[in-house]
Amino acid sequence: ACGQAPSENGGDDNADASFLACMVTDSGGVDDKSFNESSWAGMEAAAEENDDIKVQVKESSSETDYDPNLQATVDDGCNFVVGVGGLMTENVNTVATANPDIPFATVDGFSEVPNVYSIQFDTAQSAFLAGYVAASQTKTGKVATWGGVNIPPVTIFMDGFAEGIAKHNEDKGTNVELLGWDEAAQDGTFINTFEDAAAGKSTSDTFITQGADILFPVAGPAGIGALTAAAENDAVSAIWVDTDGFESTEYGAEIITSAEKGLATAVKDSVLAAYDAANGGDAISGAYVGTLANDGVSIAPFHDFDSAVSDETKAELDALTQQIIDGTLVVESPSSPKAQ
Amino acid sequence: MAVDTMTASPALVDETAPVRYAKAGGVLAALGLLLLVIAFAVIGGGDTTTISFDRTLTDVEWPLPTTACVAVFGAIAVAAGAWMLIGLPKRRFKLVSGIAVAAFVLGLLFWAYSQPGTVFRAESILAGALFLSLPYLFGALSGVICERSGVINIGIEGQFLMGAFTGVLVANITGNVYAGMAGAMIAGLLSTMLLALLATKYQVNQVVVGVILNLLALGFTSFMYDQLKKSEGLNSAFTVPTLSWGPLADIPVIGPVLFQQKIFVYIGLALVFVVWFLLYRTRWGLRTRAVGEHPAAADSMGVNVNRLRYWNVTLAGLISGFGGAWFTIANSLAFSKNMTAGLGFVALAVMIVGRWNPLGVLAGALIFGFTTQVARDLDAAGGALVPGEFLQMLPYAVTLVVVAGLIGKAKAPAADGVPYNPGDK
Amino acid sequence: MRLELKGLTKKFGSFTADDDIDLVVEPGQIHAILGENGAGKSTLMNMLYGILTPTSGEILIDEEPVSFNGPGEAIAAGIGMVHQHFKLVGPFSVADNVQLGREHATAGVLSAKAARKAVLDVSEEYGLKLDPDAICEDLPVGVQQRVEIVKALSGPKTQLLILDEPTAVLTPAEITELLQIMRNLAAAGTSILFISHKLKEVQAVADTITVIRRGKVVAELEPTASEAEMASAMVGRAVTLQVDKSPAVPGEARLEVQDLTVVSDAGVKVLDGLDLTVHSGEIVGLAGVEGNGQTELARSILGLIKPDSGTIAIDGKDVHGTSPAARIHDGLGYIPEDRGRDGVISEFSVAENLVLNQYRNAPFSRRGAVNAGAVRKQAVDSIAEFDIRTQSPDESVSSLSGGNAQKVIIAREFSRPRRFLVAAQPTRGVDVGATEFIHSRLVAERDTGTGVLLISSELDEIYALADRIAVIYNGRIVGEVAPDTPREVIGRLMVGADIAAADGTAPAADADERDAGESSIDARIEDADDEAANDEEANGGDR
Amino acid sequence: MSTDTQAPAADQPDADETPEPKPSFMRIFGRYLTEANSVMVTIYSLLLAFFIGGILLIVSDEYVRSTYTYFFARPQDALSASWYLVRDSYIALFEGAILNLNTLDRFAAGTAEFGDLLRPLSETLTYATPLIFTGLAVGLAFRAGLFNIGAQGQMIFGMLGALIVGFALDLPPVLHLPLAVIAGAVAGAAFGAVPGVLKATTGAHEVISSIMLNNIAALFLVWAIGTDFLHSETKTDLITKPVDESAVMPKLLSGLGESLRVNWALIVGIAAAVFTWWLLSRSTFGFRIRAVGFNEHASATAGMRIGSTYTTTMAVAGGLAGLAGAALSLGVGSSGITTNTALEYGFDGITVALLGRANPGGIVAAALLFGALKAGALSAQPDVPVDISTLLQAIIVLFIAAPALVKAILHLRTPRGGLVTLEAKGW
Ligand SMILES: Nc1ncnc2c1ncn2[C@@H]1O[C@H](COP(=O)(O)OP(=O)(O)OP(=O)(O)O)[C@@H](O)[C@H]1O
Ligand SMILES: Nc1ncnc2c1ncn2[C@@H]1O[C@H](COP(=O)(O)OP(=O)(O)OP(=O)(O)O)[C@@H](O)[C@H]1O
Ligand SMILES: [Mg+2]
Ligand SMILES: [Mg+2]
Repeated sequence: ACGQAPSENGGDDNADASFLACMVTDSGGVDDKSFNESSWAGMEAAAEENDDIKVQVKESSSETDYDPNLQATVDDGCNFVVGVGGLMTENVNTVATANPDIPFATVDGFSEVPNVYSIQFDTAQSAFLAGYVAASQTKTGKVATWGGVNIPPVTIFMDGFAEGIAKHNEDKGTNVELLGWDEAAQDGTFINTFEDAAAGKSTSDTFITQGADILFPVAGPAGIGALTAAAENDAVSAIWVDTDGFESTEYGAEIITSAEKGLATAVKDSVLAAYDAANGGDAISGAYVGTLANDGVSIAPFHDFDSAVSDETKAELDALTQQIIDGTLVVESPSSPKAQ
Repeated sequence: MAVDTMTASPALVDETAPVRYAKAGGVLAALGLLLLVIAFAVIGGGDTTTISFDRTLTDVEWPLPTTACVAVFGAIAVAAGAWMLIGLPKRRFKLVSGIAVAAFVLGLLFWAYSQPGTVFRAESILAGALFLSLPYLFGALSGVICERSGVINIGIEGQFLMGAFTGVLVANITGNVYAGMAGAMIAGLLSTMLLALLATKYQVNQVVVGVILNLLALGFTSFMYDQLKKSEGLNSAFTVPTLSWGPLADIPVIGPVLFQQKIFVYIGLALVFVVWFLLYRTRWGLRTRAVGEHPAAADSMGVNVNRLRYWNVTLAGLISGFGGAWFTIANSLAFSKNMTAGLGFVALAVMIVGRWNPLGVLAGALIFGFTTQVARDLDAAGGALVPGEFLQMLPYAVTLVVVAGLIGKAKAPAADGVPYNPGDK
Repeated sequence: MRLELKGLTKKFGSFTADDDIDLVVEPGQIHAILGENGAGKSTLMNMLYGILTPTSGEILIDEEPVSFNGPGEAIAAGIGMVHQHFKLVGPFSVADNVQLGREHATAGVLSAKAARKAVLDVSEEYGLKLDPDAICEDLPVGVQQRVEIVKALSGPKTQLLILDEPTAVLTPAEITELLQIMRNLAAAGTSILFISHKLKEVQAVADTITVIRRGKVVAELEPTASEAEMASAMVGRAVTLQVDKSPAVPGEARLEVQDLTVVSDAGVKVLDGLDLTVHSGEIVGLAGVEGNGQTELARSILGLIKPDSGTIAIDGKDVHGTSPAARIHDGLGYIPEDRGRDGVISEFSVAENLVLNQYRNAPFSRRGAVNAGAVRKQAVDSIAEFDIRTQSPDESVSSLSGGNAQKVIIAREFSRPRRFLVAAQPTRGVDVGATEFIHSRLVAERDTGTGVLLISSELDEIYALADRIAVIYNGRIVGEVAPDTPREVIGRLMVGADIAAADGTAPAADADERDAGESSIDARIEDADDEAANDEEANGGDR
Repeated sequence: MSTDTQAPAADQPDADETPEPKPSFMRIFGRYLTEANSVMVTIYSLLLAFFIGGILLIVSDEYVRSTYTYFFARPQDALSASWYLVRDSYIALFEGAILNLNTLDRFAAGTAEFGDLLRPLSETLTYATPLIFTGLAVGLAFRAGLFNIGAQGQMIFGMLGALIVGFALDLPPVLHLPLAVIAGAVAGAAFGAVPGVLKATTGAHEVISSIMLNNIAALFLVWAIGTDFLHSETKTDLITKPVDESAVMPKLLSGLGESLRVNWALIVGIAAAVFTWWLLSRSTFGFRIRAVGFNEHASATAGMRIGSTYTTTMAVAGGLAGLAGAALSLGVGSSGITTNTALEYGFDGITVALLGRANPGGIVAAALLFGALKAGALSAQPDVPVDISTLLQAIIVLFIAAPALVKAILHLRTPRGGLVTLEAKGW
């Protein structure tokens, strides 16, 4: 099975590797087209880069699987364990406290346990830029977002997106309307599943009939439904999240850009750092927050839409990026990482 | 009365004599009163409900006074309920209850769409509703054929999964989306064949087999999904074009709903009538219904009960398998694990709501498609009166009300689920 | 067609239902088969009709050995069968039921017209009137039986007709009619195998009689044999066919029904202002064509149906609003007409069935638990007292023969104190031995002071037991008469004549009554012919 | 002629018994092994399922598959690769479910504690616990002729009920935990009673209403977790508040190691199974349930109230499923529940009930088997695909449900009493 690819890919390729890096997924599985999948990509990239590292993954179906899975990684003799999802942080803390010699990492969560490395992202920043692009590209003056489930890793994107649109309206005097998310009320359209792409499609169709011509689904695999809806409507396009959708989906032609979260890179770096630590380097510790400043979050290239996005807009985006990096512009979401 | 003597007791039932329907009448009258209360106590006097034909007459919008409209619908429902309480001719019951339910639903709709920023885009909503009703339609039609033959097919969910999966796989391998649809049908057929075999030859309890086949299909497709991901291009999305019937598509309402849809819609609608005709007008249908009602009677007239059941169930798989293709091909989606999300079970409910009759199934599927579509539309429109989760409950709640309030005890084919063992042969 | 069976044997597992049966049916002969419940009669017929495969032995048709692989082949060979248990598809029309398996269709598409015509043709030919469009499950059982017969006579020319207890549910008039049809068919050369528990019919119509006991042929009798001879051949001992009973000593009213009205779901008044009183110590026979409200009356008395108006008092107490359980507890006994559906839970053991309506009472229940010891003791006692033939109290009722299952119900109702008893069709489909037993128990019951309402569609049974006869028609009691009232009068009442008109024929009826007393079946059949004429009106009448 | 009171069947010579006068023990035993009786069918079903699972494992493994491309050149490669793969996979499942051989070695060497040895078993029991309850919930209803497809929704409400009492009340442990458990049962019972009431009053079919109620419950859960009342105060994710320490199910083996998660819910589950057994086979209520399940007409005629039987049975079934929810929210999910906590335990309960033949004892055994498969599969990943466990479950039940199939495949003999098939009513 692919989820268990390490036995073939990572595992078999680097069969004699001395360093075993393990990952425990959140519910949704390793192929969730979202943080599990990105994290796993980072793990594999690390194994790719360093032949002495092999990687493996254990999937959880619910939070009740975290403990046995984490325990199993310890039993399997993993040298570094990555727990994906903020919900798992406490469980990671418990296992890490019991096994102070093993380094751990928690993705999308914050931990104060010394041997747990926190990996978080301020995706509101990249979503802000995506929202600004959307506002500049819409022909109908309406763009729409919808989410899988109303949880912070999802709504932080929607908040940033909404603020980006508001910024565009403010700076350029446009009146672009955002459907599907009310930032003040922190409420909007959620299909209450990350799996049901058909529901995502019909929700997207509904937004299209309401006049939206750019869709911003924040729903993992269910978001594919928005891409297919865009594919079926010539005038409609989409913005993807987490990864560069042009690369990771088959709908590159519909995707203006993506609000990327550099999970894979961060995880890869953490694995490599852990490897170094095990081989005499500095122990990895503390917390990492991905921002525009450290390239932890970004917006993807425009690919097919490169000519559609005006140079003016591109310049404005660069300027905004700079402002965010130097702190003159603050993109705030209630869901932003509250680390440190 | 007529002297044609032996007609005997059917003459007892006078179709025109008024009959009192206390329960249904009470429910409908109460619902109507509720609407009236809402109209005058909840809805603001100046509120309007805007209706638009958003695809054909794009410039026109009709703002209608909400209070007045809801009140009228309420009054209709109350009147219908009252008529039932007084007594109405038996053969009018279906029509009147249908009108009353429709009035109630319309009343709620008018209320819901009176919120600021919401417009009832009639054409998009109806067209979407028809499309969304398809999985229920295919699943329930397959169920109808099986259960009319006396075999409970609780494994529709599994057949959906197999169809959805195989449809994409075959389309990818052959590069032809129609081959994919055929593949989905074959996959459905193969999985119902297992049900047919176990239910007839091995006399296994059919509910049990169905539950197991669902589990098997889930396990198998999930497992294979992981296998497929190892190779590129075996699970890519395929699309079928939307067929636009030229000028017919520009007719208001009917055009976008009926003449601008994917081939799945036309196959679905055609199947309803084909299955109805086959069941009620052909030799096969007569025997099928006999086998589902009273297999021993059919057997005693020389009908090979288990063979007929076997083939009917097997062939019904073609329909549920095709319904599986809806999830992937009709939605232009690749396969993903457990993507049918329990709709196969809802299709079973639709089959029962439709009383094992293809026409009833069409009505039931449309109710589901419509409420799902409206719930999504309202949720997407924002500012909904209730949280999105409650809107998403709407189809299920409506089914509960319809089943409990109006349909009551639906009568399954008498031998449904009973293995037939002809003596000891 | 000449049918010959040679050494036909059928085993179910280790149980031999039919054992080395030899039998010959000559062309045009009416050959009656007699036997107790479970003797193997139906099994034998099912082998002939291709439903069951013989374990060994041969079936020869016109000297040619045949073996049928399914009823289809039997039908093709010219065999028609009317099954003991109806094989009608309830929601189908008469025409559809008749054409099933040999449809009138072109290219698979049915022709409703041809099907309808085919039914009308057959009904015309044999005088079996039927409305081809009527829905079978709505028809009275008698008419359903007629559909079965038309089915058996339709299709390829029927040369051998098997009738497995076709008369169990028919009214006297319908029986007469059927016997006449059988004679006509036989005269035209059709061979007939006829199974019945009603010895008079057999005497009246059979050319020869074969008696089967426990799967073996035990006697070949001439139709001139007396009923007593037949009965003792069947059960293997002497049987008294007469019920001994002393005159009734009625006491206070145990059941008072006043102005009872029940409207069916379809909106029809199935009971229409019915009045009826039954006193302690008497058996009131409720005569009537089935479907005239008997079922609803019985169910209303038990409390399964809530009457739309009127009152029911049991033992002087208005039972309005009380549950069946309470009525049963207060001493209402109830023998339901449909044994398999309402009487027993066939998957339950004999012991459990024997306490089905008292399992909550002491001593069978203790603090919410069933007292298995007490249940078993009760079962052992009842099995002995009521001669229930079962291997053990733990055997499931599904493995008992019909007669024994009925005894379980009787035992259940008779083994607890009761004040009033409703007995609906208590001996339907039960063999003579068991019938004798049940009848004597009913009389004994009366003699202890219980009031008994006997609902029966068999006039013989009513005459044998009732102290008073009430006739029900169209949901109303149309006459209450003494037990010596002539059959003809009751027959007329049963089809809706008012009591005065029925009495008007009394002088003529007196003569018939004398005939009936001498058990002259032919005389009976004659006068039943009159009823048949009325009966037709009844069925067509607007009820 | 004499009167013979014996049953007709009694004096039939028994054809099967005559030939062998004194069979030896080995003969009887051998005969037993080759007969399709329910014990052997269960054993053979497991073996067949593992055999088919083995084939799937082989097919799914790239390396082993590649050895088959040159099968005719060097078959030993393919065969040994297949053998090792299948063997290792099943050993991995066994180690995850019952006993880890590595840990055993470490224990022998003194580097592991006794508690570590028990961990796989503890996991098996942990996963089996909710299945015992949901299996009972489905099985009990089966006996009344009701198909309770709604255990999932009932469990969700039980989960919420127990959770709310678990965090909102301030009570000493002796009161708090039992009260929270009862709240779970009551919430599940109330929700479970709905289809019963609808069936009793309107005739609405319980299968439809419970499917609808499952969906409604799932959506309700999403909404409820998000409300201020339930939502965690410390976490932003969609998770509820944790239950108070005083309402947490104590671990059963905490003395032997913290990681042994199996808790008192298991004891409650076994007690529930015993109670259900008593209810069904000994109580007057069970008498009524079974009577109505077999024949509601005869039951009504005997004075039993059908509607109230349906309602009560569904309520009790819902209560059992509610206990599954309580077991989760007070046990492994005591730190807060999410939309995933309930997993598919309610639906799996259907399979468990079928496999357990709707008998409490059988249900406990089936729940243990499924718990073992789950725990084993979880721990054996990534070497064994997780979906193998689902497939194995399905295949096992398939064969157990179809003894005739097992009999045909393995050419077994028909046992004396005939084949024992699973019972479950249809519509
Ligand atoms: N399929 C079967 N399996 C096992 N036993 C059977 C089967 N069918 C009939 N029997 C048994 O065979 C015996 C003969 O049954 P059969 O129906 O032929 O009796 P019958 O003479 O027609 O009785 P009745 O007068 O009650 O109709 C009975 O003991 C019955 O229980
Ligand atoms: N064994 C009995 N003896 C006397 N009366 C009884 C008996 N069983 C039931 N009843 C009467 O029947 C009615 C129904 O009561 P019962 O105790 O059977 O309710 P129930 O069906 O057990 O109700 P529930 O299922 O709600 O507990 C009551 O009026 C009761 O008095
Ligand atoms: Mg597009
Ligand atoms: Mg018989």
